[in-house]
Amino acid sequence: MARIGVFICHCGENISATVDCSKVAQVAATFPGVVHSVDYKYMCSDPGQTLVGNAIKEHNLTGVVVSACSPRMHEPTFRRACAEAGLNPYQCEMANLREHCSWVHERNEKTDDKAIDLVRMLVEKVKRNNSLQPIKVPVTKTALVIGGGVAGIQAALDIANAGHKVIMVEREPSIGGHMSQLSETFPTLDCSQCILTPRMVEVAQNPNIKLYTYAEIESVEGFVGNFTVKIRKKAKSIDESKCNGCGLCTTKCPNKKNPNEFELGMAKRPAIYVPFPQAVPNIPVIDKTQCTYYKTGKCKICEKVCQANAIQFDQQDEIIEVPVGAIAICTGFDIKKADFFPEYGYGKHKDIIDGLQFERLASASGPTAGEIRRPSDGQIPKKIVFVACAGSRDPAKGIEYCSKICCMYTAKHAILYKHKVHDGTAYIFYMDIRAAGKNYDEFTRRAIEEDDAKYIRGRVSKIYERDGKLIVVGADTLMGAQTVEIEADMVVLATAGVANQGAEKLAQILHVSYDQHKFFSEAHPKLKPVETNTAGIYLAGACQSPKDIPESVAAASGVAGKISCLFSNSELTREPLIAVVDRTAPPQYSSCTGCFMCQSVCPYNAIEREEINDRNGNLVKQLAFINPGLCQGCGTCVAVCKSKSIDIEGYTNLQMYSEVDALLNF
Amino acid sequence: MKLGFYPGCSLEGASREYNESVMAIAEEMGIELVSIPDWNCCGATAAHNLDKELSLSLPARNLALAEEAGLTVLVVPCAACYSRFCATQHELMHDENLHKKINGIIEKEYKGNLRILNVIQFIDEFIIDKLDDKMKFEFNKKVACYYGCLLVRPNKVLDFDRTEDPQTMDVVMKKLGADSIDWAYKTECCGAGFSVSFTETVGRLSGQIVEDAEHRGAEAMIVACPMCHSNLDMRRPEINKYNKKKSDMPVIYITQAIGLALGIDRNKLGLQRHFVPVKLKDFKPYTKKTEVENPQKMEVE
Amino acid sequence: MEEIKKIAKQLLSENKIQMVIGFEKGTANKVRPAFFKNADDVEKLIYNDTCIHNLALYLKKDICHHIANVGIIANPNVVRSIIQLASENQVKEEKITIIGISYEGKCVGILDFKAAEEFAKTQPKGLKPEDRAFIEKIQAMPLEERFNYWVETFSTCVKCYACRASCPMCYCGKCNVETNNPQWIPVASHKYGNMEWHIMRAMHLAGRCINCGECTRACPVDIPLNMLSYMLTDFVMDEFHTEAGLSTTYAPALSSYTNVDKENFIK
Amino acid sequence: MEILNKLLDKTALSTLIERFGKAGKEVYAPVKENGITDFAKVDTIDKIDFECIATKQSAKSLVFPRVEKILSFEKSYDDISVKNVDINAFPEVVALGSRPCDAAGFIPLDAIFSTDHVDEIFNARLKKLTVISISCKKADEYCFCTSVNGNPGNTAGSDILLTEISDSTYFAEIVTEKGKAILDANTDLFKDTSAIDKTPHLADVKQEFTAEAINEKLNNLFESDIWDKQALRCVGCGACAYVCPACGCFDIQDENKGNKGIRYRCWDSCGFGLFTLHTSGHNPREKQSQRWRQRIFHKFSYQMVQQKQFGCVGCGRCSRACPADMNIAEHLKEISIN
Amino acid sequence: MSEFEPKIVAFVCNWCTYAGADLTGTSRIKYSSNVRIIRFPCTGRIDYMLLTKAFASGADGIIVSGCHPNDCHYTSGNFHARRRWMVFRRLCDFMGIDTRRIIFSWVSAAEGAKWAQIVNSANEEFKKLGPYENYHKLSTQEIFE
Repeated sequence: MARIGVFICHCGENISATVDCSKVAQVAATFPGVVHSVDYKYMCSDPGQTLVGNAIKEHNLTGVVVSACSPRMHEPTFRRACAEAGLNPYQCEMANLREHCSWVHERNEKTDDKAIDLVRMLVEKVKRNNSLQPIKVPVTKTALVIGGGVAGIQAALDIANAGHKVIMVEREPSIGGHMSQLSETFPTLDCSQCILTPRMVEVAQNPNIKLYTYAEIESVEGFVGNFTVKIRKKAKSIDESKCNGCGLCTTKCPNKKNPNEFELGMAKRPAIYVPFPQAVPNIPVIDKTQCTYYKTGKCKICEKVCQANAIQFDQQDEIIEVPVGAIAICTGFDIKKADFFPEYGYGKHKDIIDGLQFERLASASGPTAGEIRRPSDGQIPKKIVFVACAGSRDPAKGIEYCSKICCMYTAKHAILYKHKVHDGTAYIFYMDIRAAGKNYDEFTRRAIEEDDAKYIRGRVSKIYERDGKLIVVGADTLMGAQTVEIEADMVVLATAGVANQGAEKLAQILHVSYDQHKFFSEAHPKLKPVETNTAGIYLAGACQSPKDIPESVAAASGVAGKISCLFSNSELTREPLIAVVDRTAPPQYSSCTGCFMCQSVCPYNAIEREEINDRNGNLVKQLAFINPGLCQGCGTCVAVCKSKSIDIEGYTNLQMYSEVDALLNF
Repeated sequence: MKLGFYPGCSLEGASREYNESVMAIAEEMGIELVSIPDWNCCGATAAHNLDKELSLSLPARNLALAEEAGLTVLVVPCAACYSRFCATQHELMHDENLHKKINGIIEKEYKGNLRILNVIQFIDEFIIDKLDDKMKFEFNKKVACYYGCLLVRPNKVLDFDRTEDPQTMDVVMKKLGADSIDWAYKTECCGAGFSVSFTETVGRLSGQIVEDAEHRGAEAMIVACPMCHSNLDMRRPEINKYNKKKSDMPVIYITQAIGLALGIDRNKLGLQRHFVPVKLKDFKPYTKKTEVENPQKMEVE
Repeated sequence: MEEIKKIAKQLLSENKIQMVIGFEKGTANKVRPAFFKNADDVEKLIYNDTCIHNLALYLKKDICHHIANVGIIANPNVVRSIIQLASENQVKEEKITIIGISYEGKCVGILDFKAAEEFAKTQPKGLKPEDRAFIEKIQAMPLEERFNYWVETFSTCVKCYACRASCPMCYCGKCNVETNNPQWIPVASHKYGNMEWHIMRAMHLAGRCINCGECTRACPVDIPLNMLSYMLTDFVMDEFHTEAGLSTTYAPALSSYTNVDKENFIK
Repeated sequence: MEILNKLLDKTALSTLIERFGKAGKEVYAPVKENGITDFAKVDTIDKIDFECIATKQSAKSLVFPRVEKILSFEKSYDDISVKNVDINAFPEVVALGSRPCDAAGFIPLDAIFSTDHVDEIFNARLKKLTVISISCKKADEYCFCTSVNGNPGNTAGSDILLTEISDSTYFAEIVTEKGKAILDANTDLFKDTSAIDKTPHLADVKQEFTAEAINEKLNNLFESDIWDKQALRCVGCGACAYVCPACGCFDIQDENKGNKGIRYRCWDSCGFGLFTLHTSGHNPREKQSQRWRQRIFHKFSYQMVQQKQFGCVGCGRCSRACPADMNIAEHLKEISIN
Repeated sequence: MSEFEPKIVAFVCNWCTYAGADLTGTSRIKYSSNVRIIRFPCTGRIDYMLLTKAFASGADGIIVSGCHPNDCHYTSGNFHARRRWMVFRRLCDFMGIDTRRIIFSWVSAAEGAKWAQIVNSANEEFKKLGPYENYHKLSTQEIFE
C-alpha cells in the first residue's frame, strides 16, 4: 500500500497569503493513501528539507508530494532531499501552489479548492510513480571535429591540449578553410596565412590529433559519449605513407589547365595538385575527373617521375569506423556566387567578382601576386565599385539575415585597393555600416577618411556592360534617392554568406536541427549557443550563422571547454525519464506489433528495431527498442503507439490518466 | 482548337495591328480565338489606385464570363490586361473571404479554373512547335526583345520567366532565325501610362531603351505590349529629341515577326499602321532542318 | 476466372506458393473466403463481383504464420491493404504472391510490390457518391443532433469487435481496448464505452484506412462506422495530400508532419 | 403442467399488450428499425414485426443484459463500502413474438447460471420474464432447429406458444403456470378450443443431423484436423457468441470514477484470443481453430456433461452474423459424417 | 444561484506553456482559478484519449497548449501534436463533440500574459457554453446512478 507524505509550503507568505495552507494540509490528510500531511513556512529551507527527510523515515513513506513552488524551480532540491532520506528521488512530486495558484488567484475558497485539487492530483500521480535509477553511460574520450577551418583547428587544438584524443575530418585535401584564402584580416590588417599556417602545422604535429583530409562523414550512430562514426576517406590516388611532398608530380603533370578551386577559378592547376603551397598535409591529390590517365587510360607521367613510388591509381575510397564521445561541427560557410544575381547579369561579366575572389586578387600568394587586376583582361581597374549586402538582408532573394562580415571586409577591400592602386577610386554602395566590434568602427572610418573610399548609401539596381565598362546603376538615398551611374572597371559583390553546401545532408546524418537557411541550430540562442539539441554534438563557427574570425575562434574554444567538461568524467548520468517498450513472456514478447510508426516520430532516432529469434535462429518478431542513451523523453512515441506498447517514465499513461481522474472525479 | 480570347480596349483601338497579327497567326495555325461574350474593361491602369474591389471585380467578371462560356484557357495579348487578370486570380485564390465578396459583387461565381496566358505563353504553348512546318522565311535580323514591366512583374503573381532577365521572347525570336541581342534595357520602364500626360518623360525613358538597343546593333525591337509599342513607336519624335539623333529602328510585335516568318501579307499583319515604317526585308527563305532542334527554354527561376 | 485459376494452379503445382487465399461458394448465394492448398482444390475457386471480402486480413492471422509463400486473389482493396501493411512492416514481399484483379474483375496477373503500387494507383478509390452524401448529411446536422445521432447509432454496438477482426489494419496483438492499466476504454458496451471505442478506432485508422468498408459489412448490427474513417481519409487527403495503400514507403499521416500544416485553430 | 389449448385473435393480442402495459409489465417484441429487426420495447401491436424469421440478436439480453451492474462501491480514507444491486427492482418483462428457438435458448442459459452456483441476478430476471412465442411459418437456409431437438412449433421454454392458424387467429398453447396466470387474468381474450394440428401452419426445417450424433462424434475428435480446416476463415470476432441465445460467457469489470465505482458483468466470447490469455503471455487457446473447437465442444459436449443440456437451439443467428460465412449447421453436418 | 463555474483542465508541455504559466505567476498576473494544469513533457505526448477522458470525467472545457512551431524543446513534438489535433478536431466535429470546448494554443515560456489571457477567454467561452452535460451524461447514464 502506498504511504504518501504531503508537505505544504507557505513560502513565507507567498503561498499562505492566498491559500489556506493548514486547511489544505488537513484535507490532504484525508486522501486515501496519505499517512502524513503537514504545512510549514519554508519547505526548501534546511529545516524544511530535514522535516521532509525525517517524515520519510518516521512514517516509512513510499511517496512524497511537496506542494510549494514550481517543480521547474525546486524539484531537484526536494528529490535530492528525498534521496538523502533513503527514498527513491523519483517518488517525489511537486504540486505547484505558488506560480500556478497563489500568485495568480485571489484569496478565497475557490483558490483553496484549486490548491486541494492540485495536491490530490499529485498524490494520485505519485502513488503510481516507479522507482527509477539514473542512467549511467560510459564516455569515449575522443572528440570528432568536423571541418578543418579556423574554428575546427581551434577546437581541435584546445581539446587535444586538454589531454583528449581528437579526430579531425576535412572534406578538402588540406585544412585551413576559407581563412587560408584571405589576404589580410580586419581590423588589424595582419596577413591571414601568417597567423593561420602555424596553427595548421600544429594540428598536423599534435600527437593527440588524428587528421583525415579529403574525407567526409558517412554516418553517425549512437548517442552522447558513445557515437560510432563512419568516415569515408576518399581515394587521393596517393600513398600518403610514401609521399614526401616533393611536388615533382605536380610540376610534371601535362594536364595543367584545370580551374583552380582555391583561386576561385582565377588560375589553373594540374590534375595532380596540392591546393596551395602551405597546405597541410602537403600531399597531392589526383583529380580523377580531370586526370588524363583516368579519362583515357594513358599518361601515368606522375607515376614515372615519383621517386617515392607513392602514386596509386587503383586506390579505393576507404571507410573508417571510429568510436567518439563528442562531436564538434565546424563546417563553416560558403558565399553566394555572382551568378546568383540576375540584376548583375547572372555572373556573365568576368569583372563582376565576389568578395572571396577579391581576397585572392589582393593576396600576395594569389593569381596576380597581390596586384589588383581585372580577370577579363589583366588591366588594373581605376574605378572599382563594391556592393555591400549583395543578397543579404533581401527577403526577395530569400536571405533576410545580415551576413555580418561584409561591412568589415568591404572596408578592408577598399583600403587594400587604395594601398595597391593609388590613383584608383573605390565606391561602396551600402545599406548600413555595421561595425560593432573591437576597433571595427575605427577601421571603417579609416577606409572613409584615410583611404578615401566613397561610401554611397543606397542599393544597386543593375549592372550592365557597355563598351567595355561596367555601368553600375544605383540610388543615393542620402541625396534624395537620386540615381547614380558609375562607369566602373570592376565590381566586387559582397555576396551573402550562406550555409555550406552539404550542410543539410550532414545535419541529417547527425540528426541535429537546422534553420530554413540550412545553418545549424543552437540549442538555445542565448544560453546554449554552442550546443545542439542533440546531446554531445556542438557547433562552432560560421556553420551556425555568418561569423568573423574572432567569433568563430571564441565559439570553438567554447566548444572545446564543453567537450572537456564532458570528458572529465568516465561516466555520464542521465535522467531516467525516458520511454520504454513493454515486454512480456513468449510467445507475445511484447504488445508491440513492430509497425514502427514510433520510429518516424522520434526526433532522436532513439528507436531501433529489435529482432526476436527462436532457438533455431528464426525471426519470430520485430519489436521497437528504445535506446536509453538516445531517448530524451519527449513521449511523442507514446501518444502515437496504437497498441499502447510504449510508456514514458515520469509521465506514464497510468500517471497521466490518474491525474485527470483525480482532478475531476472527486 | 478553340481558345478563349480577351481583346481589351487597346486591341480594338490604338493597337489594331496587334489584334490583326494575333488573329493572322492564329488562323494560320488553325487556332480559333473566341472572345469572351459581353466582356468589359479590365480596369487598367486606373482602377487599382482608386478602389481595390472595383479593380478586382472588373477582371473577375470577365473571368467568370469566360468560365461560364466553358473556356479553360484564356489568351490575353495586352500586357496590362494580362497583369490585371493574373493579379485578380491570385488575390481571389488566396483570400477566401475576398473571393466570396467579389463573387457577390459580380453576381457570378468565379471558380478559378482558368489558365490565363499572355501572348508569349500562348506562342510557347500552341505555336512554337508548329513553326518548323509553317515557316517560309527566316527572320534573319539582329533584334532586341523588349519585355517591359507588366509581362514579368510581379513575379509572385505571374510566375512567368525570370523577372530581371526574361528569356522566352528571345527563345521565340531565335527559333525564327533572329539574332537576339543581350542588352540592358529589357525590362526598363518605357513611360507607360504617361504616353499622353508627360510625353517628355516618355521621351527620356523610351529614349534610353531605343538608344541602347540601337547602340548594340539591333535592327528592330520586338514587343508584346500595346503600351510599350505606342511609346516606342508613336513617341519616336520625342525619343529622337531626347537622344539628339534620329532613329528609324522599327518596333514590331512578336506576332508580327512570326507573321513575317510565316509569309503572311504585311498589311494583314497591320505593319502599314506603324509610325516608324517597317522597312525590314530580304528575309532568307526557310528550309526545314532535318534535325529538329528543340527550342531550348531557359530555366525559369 | 479461368485465368485466375490457371495462375493459382500453376503456382501451387510448382510449389512457388503453398496456399492460395480466394473465394468459394458459401451459404445460399453467398461467397466465402477459401484457402486452397493444392492445385486440384483450385477447381472450387470462384471469383465474381460479390467477392468483396478484404482477404488481406488473413495475411495477419495465425493461419498464414508458417506458410512460406501465400498466394492471394487481390482486388484493388486487397492490393492497397497489402501495400499499406507492407509500409507498416507487417508483411514481407517474399512471403506473398499477389494475383491482382481490377475493379472490373479483370485479372492483371502476378504483381510484385512495385507493380502492386503502380496497379493501385490506376484503380481509383475516393468516396462513393452515396458515402459522400451520407457524410454531408451528418455534417449538415446541428452539433447536438450530430452527437445524438452517433450516440444512438453506436448504442446498438455489442462490442463483438467484428469490425476490428475483419479490418486488415487492425493487426495489433493487444488492442488499445484491451489495455487495462489504465483502462483507456471501458470494456462494457454501454453508450460511453461504445463512443470511446469508436473514437479511438477512427483515430487509429486516420490516414491508414484504405476504405474497403469491411468493418461495416462485418458489423452484425449494421453500424455505418466506416463513415468515420472514410471521412478522415478524405480529410487527410485534403489536408496532407497523402493516401494510404499506394506506397510501401508511405509515411502515415499521424506520424509525420510538414511545417505548413494548418494551424488556424490554434490560438 | 398439462398444456391448455386456446384461441387468441389478433385484436385480443393487441388488447393483451395494452393490459401488460397498464399492469406495469415491459413488453419486448421484434421491431424493425433501420432495416434491422431486433427486440425492443413496445406498447402497441402495430410496432411488432411478425414477419421476421429471426431477429438479428437473440432475446437473451432480457435476462442476461449486454452490460449488467452487479454492485457499486465507494472507497473512503480507510474503508470501502459495497452495495449489491437490488434484484427486487427488476421489472416484470414479457417477451412477445419470440420464436420457439429463442424460447428454447433460455433453457441452456438457465442451466449455465443455475448449475453449481445459482446466480441470483439472472434468476431474479428470469423469474420476472414471461415468454409468449410465435411458431415459425417460415424458415431460411440458416435454420436447423430440427437437428438440435427443436422444431418450428416447439413449446419448450415458452410460457405461451402462439401459432398463426389464420390471418386473424392464433392457436394458443398455455404451457406453464406463468402462462396460465396470464390466461386467468385475461380470460375474456382467450377462446376455448380443442387441440389443433399445428403442422400445416409450420415451416419445414429439414433435419440434417442430430445433436446426439455430434456429441458422440466429439468424443474422438479433439485432436482432429477438422478444426483447423473449418476455422481457416474465422476472423476471430465475437459476433457469433453475442447473437447466440444460449451463450452465457461474461467478463467482470470494475469501472470507477475517483473513489466511487461499480462492478458489472458484460458479454464475452470464446472467439477472442484474449478470452484465455494468461498474464504471463501464455495462451492455452493460442490459435483460432482451438477457439472454434472450444465453441463446438462446449455447446455439444461439455454442456451436456455438466448441465445435461445442449448449448445450441439451431436458430442459425451465428451463421447469419458471421462476416466470413461460417455456417455452423454446415460444419456440424460435416462433423456428424466425419 | 451562483454563477456557473466551468471545470477546465489544461494539458500543457513542460518547456513552454508550463514555464509560461510559471511566468504568469512570477509576474503576478491574475486569471481564473477554474483551470487545473497538468504537466506533460511535450505536446507530442498528449494523448487524445485523455481529452475524451477529461470530458467524460466532468470537464467543461479543455486547454491544450505547447511551444510555438520551431520552438519545441524536442524539435518536432508540437508538429506531430498539431497534426494529431487537426485530425482529432475533425473527428470530434463530425461526431458532434463540441470542439469549441477544446482550446489549442501556443504559449511560450516568455508569454506569461498570453497564458492568463488564454485562460480567461477560455473561461468566458466555457461559461457561455455551460456545463458539457451531453458528454458527462454519456459516461454516467445507464451505469452510474
